[in-house]
Formats: sequence, C-alpha cells, structure tokens
Amino acid sequence: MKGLIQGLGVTLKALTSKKVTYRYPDVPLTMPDRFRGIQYLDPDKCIVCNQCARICPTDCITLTGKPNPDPEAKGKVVDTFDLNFETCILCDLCTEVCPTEAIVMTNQFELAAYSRDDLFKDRKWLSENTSLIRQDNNGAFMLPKGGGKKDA
Amino acid sequence: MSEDKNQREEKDHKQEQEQGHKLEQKSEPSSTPHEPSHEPLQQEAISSSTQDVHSQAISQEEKVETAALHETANLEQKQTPPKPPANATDTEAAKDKSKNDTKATPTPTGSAKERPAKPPRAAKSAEAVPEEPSPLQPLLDQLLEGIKREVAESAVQSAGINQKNGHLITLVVACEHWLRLAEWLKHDPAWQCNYLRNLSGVDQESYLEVVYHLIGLSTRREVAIHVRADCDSPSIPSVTSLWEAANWNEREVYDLFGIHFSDHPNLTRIMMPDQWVGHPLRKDYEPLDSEV
Amino acid sequence: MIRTEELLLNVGPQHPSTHGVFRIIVKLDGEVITDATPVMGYLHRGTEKLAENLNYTQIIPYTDRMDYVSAMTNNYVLVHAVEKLMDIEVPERAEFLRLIVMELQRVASHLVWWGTYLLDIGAMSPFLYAFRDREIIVDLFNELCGARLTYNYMRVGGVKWDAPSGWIDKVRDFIPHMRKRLDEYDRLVSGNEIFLARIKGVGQYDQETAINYGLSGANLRSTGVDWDLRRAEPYSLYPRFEFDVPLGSKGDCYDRYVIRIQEIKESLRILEQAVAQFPSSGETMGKVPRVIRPPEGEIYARIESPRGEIGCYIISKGKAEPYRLKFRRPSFVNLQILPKLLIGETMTNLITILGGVDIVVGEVDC
Amino acid sequence: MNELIQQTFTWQNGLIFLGWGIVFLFIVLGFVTYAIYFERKVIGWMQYRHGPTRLGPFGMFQTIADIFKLLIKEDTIPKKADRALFILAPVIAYVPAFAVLATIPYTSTLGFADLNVGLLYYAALSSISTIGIVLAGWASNNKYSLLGGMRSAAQMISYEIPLVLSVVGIIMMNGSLSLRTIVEGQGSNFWEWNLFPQIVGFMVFVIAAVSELNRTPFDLPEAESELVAGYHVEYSGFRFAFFMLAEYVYVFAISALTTVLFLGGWHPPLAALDVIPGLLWFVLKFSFCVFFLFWLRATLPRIRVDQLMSLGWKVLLPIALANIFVTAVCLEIFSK
Repeated sequence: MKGLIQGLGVTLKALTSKKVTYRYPDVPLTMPDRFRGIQYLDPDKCIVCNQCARICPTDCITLTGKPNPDPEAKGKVVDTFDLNFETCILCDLCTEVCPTEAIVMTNQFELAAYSRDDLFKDRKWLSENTSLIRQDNNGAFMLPKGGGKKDA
Repeated sequence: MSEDKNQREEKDHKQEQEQGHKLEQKSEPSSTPHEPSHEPLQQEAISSSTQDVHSQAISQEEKVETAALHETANLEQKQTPPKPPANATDTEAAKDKSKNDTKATPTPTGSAKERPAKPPRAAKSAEAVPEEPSPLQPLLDQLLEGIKREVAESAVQSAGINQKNGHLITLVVACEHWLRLAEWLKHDPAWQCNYLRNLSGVDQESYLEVVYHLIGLSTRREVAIHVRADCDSPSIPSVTSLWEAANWNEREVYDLFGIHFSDHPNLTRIMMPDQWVGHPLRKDYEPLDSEV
Repeated sequence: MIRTEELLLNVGPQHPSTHGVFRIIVKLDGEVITDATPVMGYLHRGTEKLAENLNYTQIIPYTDRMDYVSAMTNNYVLVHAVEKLMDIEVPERAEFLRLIVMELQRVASHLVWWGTYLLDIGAMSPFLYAFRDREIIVDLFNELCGARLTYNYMRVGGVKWDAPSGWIDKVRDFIPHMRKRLDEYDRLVSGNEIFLARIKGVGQYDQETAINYGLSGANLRSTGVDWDLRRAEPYSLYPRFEFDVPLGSKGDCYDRYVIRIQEIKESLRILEQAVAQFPSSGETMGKVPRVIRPPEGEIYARIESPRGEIGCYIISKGKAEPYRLKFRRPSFVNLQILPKLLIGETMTNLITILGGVDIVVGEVDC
Repeated sequence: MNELIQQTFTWQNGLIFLGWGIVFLFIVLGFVTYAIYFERKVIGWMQYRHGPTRLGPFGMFQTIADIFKLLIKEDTIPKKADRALFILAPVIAYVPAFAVLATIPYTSTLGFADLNVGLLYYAALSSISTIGIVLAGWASNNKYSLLGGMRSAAQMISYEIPLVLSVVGIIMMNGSLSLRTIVEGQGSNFWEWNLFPQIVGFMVFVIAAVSELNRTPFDLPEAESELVAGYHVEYSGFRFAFFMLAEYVYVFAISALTTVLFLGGWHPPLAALDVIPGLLWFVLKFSFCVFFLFWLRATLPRIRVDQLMSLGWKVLLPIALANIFVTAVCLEIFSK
C-alpha cells in the first residue's frame, strides 16, 4: 500500500504545481538560431557550382545556370532553382557545402501544404522566404569557401 | 566532399577552388592516378547494375566525376601509397599500431583489445615500414593448427589479421567444412565462441559470401569468418542449431541475398513481402521503379 | 460435442503498444498464448541498399532514421567505423562533444522507454512526466545542431557544430534537475505494488539463453552477464570516466526495469565528469581529406546504444561509397527471444514483455 | 414526493413523476458532461498540462462539443455483427445505470423513492449492465471486443459479491436495507458516521466499487494498451456515447452510494455546522468521491486479469466475511 499512497502523493503535488505546456498555436514558438527549417536562397550569391545538388542525399535540388548577362563578369548566374520539398529531409548538407552561402536554412518550421504541388518550391519562392533567416551558418565547422563573405 | 580543414586561410581557398574548377573540365580518366584499376571496375558495376532509365545513369556519372574532382583538390593529403590490391581477407595495413595486446590472458581489467583512447599518436611516419607482425600472430597460428587437427586439412582457405579492426582474426572457410568448424569454435575450451554478434551477407559479384563475427564472452576472443557460396545455387549450412541468434539473421540474408541456408528451422522471407520477386541487396538487382 | 477452437489474433501492425509498425500473430487459448509469430518489414526502407550509392556524408542522415529514438549513437557508430578504417584522429573537444551528446541521448532514450513502458502497463501520467524531462534534452540538441530528432550532427573526423555559448552550463544545470526528477519517478512508480506485481517474474530467461540468442544491452545484463561495450571494449573517451555497469540477476522484466533506471543515473554521472573535464577550446574537426575515401578493407565497429550493441560493418573498395554497409541492429536481434518468451503467457504479459525488451521498429526493419 | 407515491396512481401523478424524472435526467446528464470535463482537467493538471482550454471559457464547452460530435457522427454497425444485439447492448448497459439512482436520498426531504430494500435494489440493477457489456463484446464480432467482453463479465461477477458483502455490516448495524434509515442512523458528527466502525467494510467497498466501474486499477475490459478499446471498439456515434454515459452515471451512482452509506449522507461533519443545508454537505462529500476516482485513474497502473481474480476471490471476499462476523460479535456484546 505504501507505494500506492506515495504515487498518489506525487500526482497530488503535481496537481498544484506549475504547468510545462506552452500554448503553441496562440503564442508563436521561437526556435533556437541553428534550427533547420525550410531553405532561403539568395540568387545573386549562387555561382551554380551544383555542389548542393550533388550532396543532397535525396536528390531534391535541381538547378540550371545561364551565362552571365554582363559580358566582363565570368562564371554563371542561377536561372532556375527547384527544391522538391516532398523528399527534402532538412539534413542541412546543402547549406554546408555551399561555397558562397547562397542557400541558407531559416527557422521557419510551419511547412505543411494543402496540395503536393505547393511543395515544389521554385527560385522565386525560396528567395522571398526571408523570415527568420539563420545567422550562424556552420560557424565553427569551416571557413566560408569561395566568394561569399560571412556577412551575417 | 563536404569537410575542409579550417586552419587553411581564405586566400589559399579561393586559389585552390579555381584549380578545382579547372580540373573539372579535364577528361576524367587522367585525374585519378590513385586507383585506375578500380575506376573502370566500379564504372561497369554502376552501369551494369542500373541499366535502366538514362537519367539514373547520368546522376551516377556525375557522382563518380565529382568524386574525382575533389580527389585531386588535396593531393598532399594522400598518406598511404596506393595499397596493394589485397582482397578483403588479408588487409595487412601498412601502419603498425602501438597496442598493448594481451589477447591470450583474458584479464577483466585491461581487456585484451582495449585500445587506449587516442594515445598521442607519433607523427605519421613515412610509409612502407615493413608491416610488423601483429601480436595475435601466434594465436592465429594456434587456431589454424587446431582447425587442421579438428576439422579438416583444407577447411581454411586463407587467414589474416585485420589490423584496423583491433586485430580481428579473419578466416575464409569453405562452406562444406563450415558447420564442423563452427561446432569446434563453440565447444573448444580455448575459444568458447558462444556469442554470435553479427551475421552479414555480402555480394562480391563473382561469389556470394556470409560473414560471421563471433566472440567468446568469457575468453574475450573474437574471430570473423567469411563463408563463400557460388553465385548460381548459393547454399550454406545453417548454424541456428549452435547460436539461436542466427535464426532471423539468416532469414534476412536469405531474403535480401537469396543464399539458401540448409536445415534452417523456417527459411522464409523476413523483410520483404512474401510474394516478392528477386533479392534486393544483390548487386545485379533491378529496382522495381527506376527513378528511385 | 462442444469443440473449442484457438483464437487467432493479430496484435496487428497498427496497435497502440507495439512501439511502431510491428505485428505479432498470436494463437490464443482463452487468454493464454499458445503460439506467437512476429511479422516485420513494414518499415523496411532498404537503408543498406541506398547506402551503396551514397557517399559517407550522405549516409549519416539515413542513420538518424534507423533508431529514431537515439539517433546520436547511430551517427557515432557509422562515423566511428569510417574513422577506424581511415585512422583519422578526432580532436579532444570533438570527442568530448560526441560523448556528452551520446550520454544525453541515452538518458532521453531511456526516458522514452520508461514513459511508454508505464503507458503499456496502464499508468497514464508517467508518460507525460518522462516527456517533460526529455523535452529539456531535446531543446539542448535543438540549440546544438538545429534538429529535435534527426540530428545529422556527427561528421567523419569530428562534429559539425561547436557548442554554442552557455550550452555546457545548461547541460551542467540539467544533471541535478534530472536527479531530482528521478527520485520523483521512483516515488511515483518504482514502489507501486500493482506495478511491481505486473513486472516481477515476467518474461524470465537465464544466462545461457540470453547469450545464445545474442541479446545485448539491458536484456543481456539483466541475467548477470557483465557485457557493456563502454566497459568491455572501450571506445571514445569512456576509459577516462568511472561509472559502473548495473547488472541484474533473474533476467525478468523487473531486473531490466531497474537496470535501465540505474543506467540513467550512471549516464548522469558520466555527464557530470565529462562536463567537468570539458576542454575550453580546441577544434571540432580533425584532419580529414575533402573526399572521404576509406582505403580498401573491412571493419566491424560496435558501440553501446541504449538498446544494446549497435554495429556497423563496412566493406570498402577504396571508393567514396561503401561497397557493403551492414548495420547490426540491437532491436532486431533482441526481438528474436520474444516468441520463445510468449508461449504460455497471457495477452497482458505479451505487452509487458514486448515493452521490457524495448525495441524501436525503425531499427528492427532498418 | 413521498406523499404523492402513497396516493393512488392517477394520470396526473404519473405525469408529475415523469416530469420529475426528466428533470432529474437532465441533472444527471449535466453532471456527466461536467464530470468528463472535470476529469480531463484534473488528470491534465496532475500531468503538468492544462487539459481542455480552447472551447469556451477554460474549455467549458469541450464536452458539449464532444457529445454534439458523437450525435452527428455516423453510427456504423459492422456488417457481420449481430444487429439486434448490437443495438440492444448499449440500452441494456445504460438503463440500469440510470434506474439505480431512484433510491438514493439526497437530503432528509429530497429524494425519489424510499424503498425499504434500497440497497438490494441497487445491487440487483447494477449487475444487469454487465449483461449489456458482455452483449456488446459478443455482438460486435470483433476478437478484441470479445476478449474485452469476457474479461468484464469475469471481473464484474467476481467483484459483485465483495461489494454487497462489505455493506452487510452496515445493514446489521442499522437493521434495515433502506438507504434513508441508514443515513438517519448516522449521527451528525463525523465520528458517528458508518465510516469508522466499518472501516474494513469501507476499504473492501471502495476496491470493489472501483472494479465495478471498470476504472483504472481494474480497467481491464477497455484496456486501451492491450485490447485497443475493449468491448466498445466497434461502436461509434451515439451508441458509443451511451457507453460513456453509462460509465459516468455509474460514477455518479457509486459516489452517491459511498456518501450515503459511509460518509453520512447529508449530515455535517460537526454538529455545530448544522446551519449549512444538508444538500451542500452531500454534494461536497460526493465530489470528493468523484475526485478520488479521477485521482486513481491518473496514478495507478492496470492490474492483470489473474491477479484481479485472485484479489477478488481470495482477498476481498474473506475480508468482507470476516468483517460481517466481527460486526455481528460487536453488536452482540455492545447491544446488551
């Protein structure tokens, strides 16, 4: 009997103690800075090196480049950048390998969509997804490679 | 290809990055001096195993090509000279490890294969130091005579010590002697391998193989045994009678590789639906829908 | 003539307490089970086949999804295998971060087990208590590597992220808090006579059967076999910390329960020492070639995950992708003893024994 | 109400009874709605969370919304189920639960019928609902619900006997089965309640009552972690609501019965507090019993079937018999 009464005592004490749940839909939930939400693309930083498309384990990034419009600058400019969010597992490998930090994760985690084709994010959508961009991109992991300076 | 050393300055980065780009355009074969022999082999393996829709082949090509691209980026990182094309069994690694191996005496405290955690390693010595015979060599010889005595003369096709894996004794055994050897290993007082820790099937393209990792919990002696079966009618005697742990593992190997285990209690598919056709983990398995 | 038939019952793939998509076909004679055949493969995603076309960095996100309750130990076993194959030396700070993160993961995994085990036995509240405390650990991981369940945190040669400022202090504060909570759990459940009556002497097996069935983790140690890989085959920095390995004697559900609760306490002890000796500075990434290309050879690395010995057997042919990658999953091997234990038990004990073995179906089907 | 019962039964009286019956039905339905809400809040608080808070102030309308949902939901009947029994089962389970409330005296004046065999009436009717549950288990042609039905049959039968025997002590002390006289037999000071002389009977009564309700330490018939939902797994829509209603009306009945038998009905704990009306005391004691049932549900794990049986037959029954024997001996000695 002693164990039962002890157990009842614990729940009684819990009855009056402070609750731990937070009111998510009403109160917005803030995620820590390193949280991996949906990506944000900064098109002019992208040098179309295809690293992200190669590293992606589920091959959900497809991008095409076109030669740079103004003649003296060399290299390519990104034309279309499609991210198939159906298979993306938010593993953050693409932002890791991107030399110019063109693609960066945001803290946006409300990712549900009403139809499957909303899940095919194109370049326009990704570049407008500027809310809660992640600042600390692979900070300690590696120095930013290539042109992009760490402007964050 | 995503790691990089962080002590390199940015400038050197940029310059090396350009160099990486230039190489990309170069034709692929010349850029990997490292293993020319393996590249074509691996090439056919990929194309033969996925002779389906063209897009799949392209992404394979790309993967191989980018691997080559990064490979050349840091040539001086190459520590080990091109390894002798040893097959999987005797991987006498060039490096010798300082190890206080007291394998024979199963002292509970300093357990035999306890490698001190990350002792400050001497700077990587220049290579091609003659591979110092590992301390387990006597134990291996003792095991081999035991097998010759107990099991059969030609039971062990080749034996070696896997330096990297904590000096794991690795044997390649003919499948007709395997059951007899297994019984001996389990009941021999010196070995008493009573714990089957891992059983994995391997498709080596020219033959199918099952790898058993055994360890004696009391004697702390570990051994890895490769048992080969030919490709067309692979059949290996089942060891479920000795180790119950083998039951489902063998069913999984049968399910994914098609290796038949003779006198197994109930050899049926365990992972795949029962009416599944083909054995998925084989190299020559055509995936059901191609763009996966 | 009255003919009694046996009832064939599907403790089906969709059942509240099979810890995932897992099915047992049970022949019932009244309430007593006469035959049980588990059926699995519902969650088989072919990780080993996919791994043959992915390089090592791309496989790491797949390991998170194997034992999704303790993703860190899956990461570590793959990364540890590749490092042993390539003789890469991991810097001190990275190894410390890995160890702290793995021990936190062990506490979180045991909390999930404890909550769901009590829920299987019928008590509703412990589940909420367990998840309230696990939330703290999951938030720590969220701050460290940006994800709550599938971390993808470890890389060959080190870890991806360094600890953010103040993270180590949060881990330090978590330890006393968790100890206080463990006492609360003991008061709530461990002394409860109904609970003890439900698990004492249920699902009992001796040492021979445990070793013969290749069990590992708390299932093996509950019969008294002293085989904890952190102690028997030390890896990472475990030799530097002292902790003891709880052992059972009778090998029934009660022993497994006590061992796992004791293991949480031991993990907290290790965490305490690890946080104390945490190096203030240092790299988090060792010298690693740009393309991870292990030399030719094979390796079987194994570590102690909360469910037992998780092993990663890699055969590499010198390319960036493994030629063959096989995971030795503890849940898959520990599950083999279930049919043997269930014969003669009642339906209620089926759930208790299944909960006691502590399986995660993502790992069973891999 | 009493003098109306004594008069000859005319149409007019019949309508009055019907009227009062419907009023009381709504009171009980109101209680059930807010008992469900109160239970979810209490169990929520005990688990460090808030329980329903979104519908209405503090989530008051949550249960109303639930009942409304159950009303609208489609009432599926499994194809192979035994239709007649399937439809009949909830009725058999619910009707005795509501009928049992007729004999419970709420205050010295307020109360429905005052049968002189009130307690026997209660015990007889409450065992009929067992048939309803077994019928539901069998008729829905589902293995899980069959198991649930069989378990509940075994459980209820084996706990009916200790429940009744544990109360025999009180009957012997008061000399009558009528609940009103039992309450009047208890004084207005708490030490004069039946609780203390019959403490052993009280313990056996509480355990048997909780098992009679199929509630937590003994909630085997609908053990959600094993039998998914036990006997009402195939029920949906309003029929499912009937079973929930039956369960919570029994909570009402058992708590009322405990208050009447052991906690001195409408008597205040101290004679001085007489100024507060008896009904308030009744409601206070009643809600403590209801809270205790919810408290048990939040804390205790479930007992196994064979342990349940052995507890019922080998432990509770002998203790109840011993209690009767001891009460008889004490009555003999002290009554002289």
